[in-house]
Amino acid sequence: MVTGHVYALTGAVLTGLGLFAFITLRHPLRQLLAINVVGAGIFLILGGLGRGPDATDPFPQALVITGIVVAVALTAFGAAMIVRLAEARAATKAATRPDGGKPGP
Amino acid sequence: MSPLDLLVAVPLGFMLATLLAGRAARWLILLAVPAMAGLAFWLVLVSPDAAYLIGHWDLPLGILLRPDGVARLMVAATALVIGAVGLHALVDPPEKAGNAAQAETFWPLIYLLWAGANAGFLTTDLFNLYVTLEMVSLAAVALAAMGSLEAALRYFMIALVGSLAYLLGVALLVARYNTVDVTLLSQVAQPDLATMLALGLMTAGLLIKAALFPMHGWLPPAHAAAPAPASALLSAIAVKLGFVILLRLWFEAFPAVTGQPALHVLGGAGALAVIYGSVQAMRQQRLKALVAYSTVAQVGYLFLAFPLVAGAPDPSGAWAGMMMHAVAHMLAKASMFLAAGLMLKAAAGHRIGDLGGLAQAMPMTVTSFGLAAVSLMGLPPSGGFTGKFLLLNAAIAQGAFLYAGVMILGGLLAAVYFFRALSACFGAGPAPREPAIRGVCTAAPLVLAGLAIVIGFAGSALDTLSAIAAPWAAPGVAAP
Amino acid sequence: MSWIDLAVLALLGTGLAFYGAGSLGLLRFPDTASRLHALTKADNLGLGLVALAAALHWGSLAVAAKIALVWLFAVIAAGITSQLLARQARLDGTRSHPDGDRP
Amino acid sequence: MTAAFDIILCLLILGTAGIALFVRDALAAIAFFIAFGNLLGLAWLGLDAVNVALAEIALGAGVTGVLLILARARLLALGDDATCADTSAWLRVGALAACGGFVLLLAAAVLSIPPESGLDRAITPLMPALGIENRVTGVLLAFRAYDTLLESFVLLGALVAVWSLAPAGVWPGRPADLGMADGPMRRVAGSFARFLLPVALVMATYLVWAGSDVPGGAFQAGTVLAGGLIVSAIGGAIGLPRSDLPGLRVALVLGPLVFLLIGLAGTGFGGFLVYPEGLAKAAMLSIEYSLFLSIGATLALLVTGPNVIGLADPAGGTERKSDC
Repeated sequence: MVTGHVYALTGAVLTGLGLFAFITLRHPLRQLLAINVVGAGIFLILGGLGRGPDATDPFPQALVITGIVVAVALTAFGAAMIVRLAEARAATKAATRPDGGKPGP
Repeated sequence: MSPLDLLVAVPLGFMLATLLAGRAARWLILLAVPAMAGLAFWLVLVSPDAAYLIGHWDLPLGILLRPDGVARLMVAATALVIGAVGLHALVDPPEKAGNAAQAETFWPLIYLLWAGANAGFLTTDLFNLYVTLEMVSLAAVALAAMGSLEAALRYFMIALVGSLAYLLGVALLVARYNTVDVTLLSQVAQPDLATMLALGLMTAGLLIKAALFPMHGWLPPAHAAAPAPASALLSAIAVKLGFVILLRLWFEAFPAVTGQPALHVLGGAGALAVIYGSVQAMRQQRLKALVAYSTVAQVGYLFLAFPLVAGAPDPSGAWAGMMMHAVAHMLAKASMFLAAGLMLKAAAGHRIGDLGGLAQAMPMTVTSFGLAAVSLMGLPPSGGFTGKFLLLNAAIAQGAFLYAGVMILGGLLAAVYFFRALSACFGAGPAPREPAIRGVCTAAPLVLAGLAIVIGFAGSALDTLSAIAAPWAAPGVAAP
Repeated sequence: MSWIDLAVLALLGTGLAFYGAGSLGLLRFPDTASRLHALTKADNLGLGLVALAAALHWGSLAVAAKIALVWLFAVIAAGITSQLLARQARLDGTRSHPDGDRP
Repeated sequence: MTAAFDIILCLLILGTAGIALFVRDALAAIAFFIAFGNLLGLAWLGLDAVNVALAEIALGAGVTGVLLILARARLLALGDDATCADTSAWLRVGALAACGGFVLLLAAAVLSIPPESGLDRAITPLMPALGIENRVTGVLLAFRAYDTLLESFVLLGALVAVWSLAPAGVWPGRPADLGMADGPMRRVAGSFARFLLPVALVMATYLVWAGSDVPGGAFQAGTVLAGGLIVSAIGGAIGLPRSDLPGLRVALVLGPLVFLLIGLAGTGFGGFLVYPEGLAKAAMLSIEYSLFLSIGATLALLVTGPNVIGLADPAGGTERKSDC
């Protein structure tokens, strides 16, 4: 088997693993992690299949770098939303407490 | 100088300017609207051979920008919608009361959406489309989050999965063909496993973004909860980019790969979406949820048109109908969300039953809602009518009576649910809370709704426009 | 096989042995402090030996200087993080082993 | 020998990914995710794609890892430990069957495509005109500069989107303090940061410069800068700026702005993003240096997250705690 195929197949399995985790995990932070694994798998397919006998195609490499940057940007936004949602829920819960949600001394 | 790059560069420039301008950022829309309107007008009139390679790098490396009929129509409609929504938001701030972060970030986000949508409509490069798709999704989710964080997070997750499915398809195509350009792929595409899987994955991902039944689940909560200007942009524009990329894939890049059965799967899902969305819209108690479910139904027509375009001996009619429907929906739905936002500000509550008395208190806004509804129902004279009429013609000519029946039924159901909302406005009710709303706010939805009606009279002009460099007109790529 | 190759092999082998010892300590030692003790000492030495092997293998002074920099930064980072970890463990007051020092 | 290396590496990647996805404790999951990212970096080295390896380790493992750790810590402070709850067995079986089938289909498709560096042939003859050697940089900043331009706006847009989440009353203040609470720890981290930040700056500058000819580039360098900034913020060596600080806004906007302006200036030489002959390298370096500064600042703030109401004040007070 060619080197490129080894990595591309690893990427394919990673994609499936990540997808399975995305479906079966309930916590959004874990789902975000799963999505990152899927993304890494896709990038590995792209890179593995661009691996020639003596060089790796720079074109898919550049696409992967662009993809990684976009993935990080979206992960940051997703993580911020998850935390903000948890905070908003905690604040609502605190506000509905009998003491009116005043922070303790 | 070319409108093709300026239509992307100018909104990006405005995005940077809003970030530098701080609190004065919102006033920049007064500059952006005429600039973008002028550029969109230029694009509509530009010669078809204005297509060019960015940086003059040849395919398959470079990226081709192309002013075809679809791009012209969608860019122009986008300019109208964002222009109107932007002016509306200038006068009637979109943020939750007192939220300075939302007040300031709304502006860079709509310019990001604007640039991303234009870039997506103009490019023929599938990877470039991935980046634009993410620009639009990012802005759309952030705008949706201004209403409901919960709905936005759900939208975000599902949109990410859609993006990755699309990206995986692009990855397979890069590896298989060493190109991601639609025009090149159309010449080399083979119906083999990798190509079919890639097309399937990309289609599935884009259908999530376009919210076609049964992948629509994220749309109603996100669109119903967002602030009115954000809902208008989401329903009018964010959903359409997925649709346009699907047009590029199914009719341009891979007509040799897609078969009649696959087209009928899309058409069938579209037909189900029309029925399901309409029935759900009828059952909604809250006004914005009704309008959001109407989007689910209206997206259905766009995909119902796929087999009709592919099956027609002369696809120009069905193609024009589909594009007319897309443009009319953009204008009418944006108008309707803006009008609904104004009505809900004045009404006692968010339910349809709370709308009583609004027809007297804010006649212009209720008129806008009514006019938009006329186009969405497909009553003559309106853009919605012309679009549906052309599609209905194509369906009957092909003997596709099932699709024809669904279209007629969808129109009837739309009439039922929109009349329910409108008649509530004419009913008696408690005195509206704040009847005084400033002029621009009333005018924006009225102008959009008026345009949705007026394009019904401009049928032949839009027909010609939609046919420019259309895939079925290209030599050798006739859709049988 | 030249003397240099033999030296590289020997250095690599010793370095990996230290790594193995460090990892074993991480797994088997009872509390944070002793685990850090195993990790920082054994792994830094292991890394140094492996880096030396790599520098010898390339046989270029420029490359050797870069490898030395890598090693230096790794050692500094390891020292800082282990200090932070130890402090945090002390603050948490978690002593999983009765022999560990009392807070 | 190398085939064995590839296969062992791939098995390690799959193993760490499996643990990262399915281990119960969230912190362990993230730790394994970071290990997974570093192994992926090795895989990219195995594929002779050093540029990607740098980006994957810096961004995919480093920044994403820090982001996830911070998010998990903030959730934990709110009483959410982010463990994976059990889902119904039927869902698992169904998902397993679906994903298994999907992997088989995907693997078959992957195997039907012979790995080849097809576009290398098209790229190599174009490189002399650019005056640089690194072909990946050539693709990113010349042939596909338009993608990269839009991508830089995605990154900036993500920060704007994160800002938009700030609750009423705390914006545009300082973002959440990253500094360590404990005094001695803060001092240790702070002294490390004061040593690290200048080193990071030098290294990042070098990475941009080197990126023209050998692996490196603005995104990798920007991440190094962001790393230095984040460590400094954790150690209290630098304070995080208010979101409306004009200087900060300029730093964030600079890279995309210079990129856009050079692109538009290209219309004078024949079209958008056309670099004038002989000045291609200068144009690309100008873009990369300004982009690297903006990426560094943007990533650091992305990791920090939106302005939040201090955790000690969950009911939503107007004044958040100042950072020590």
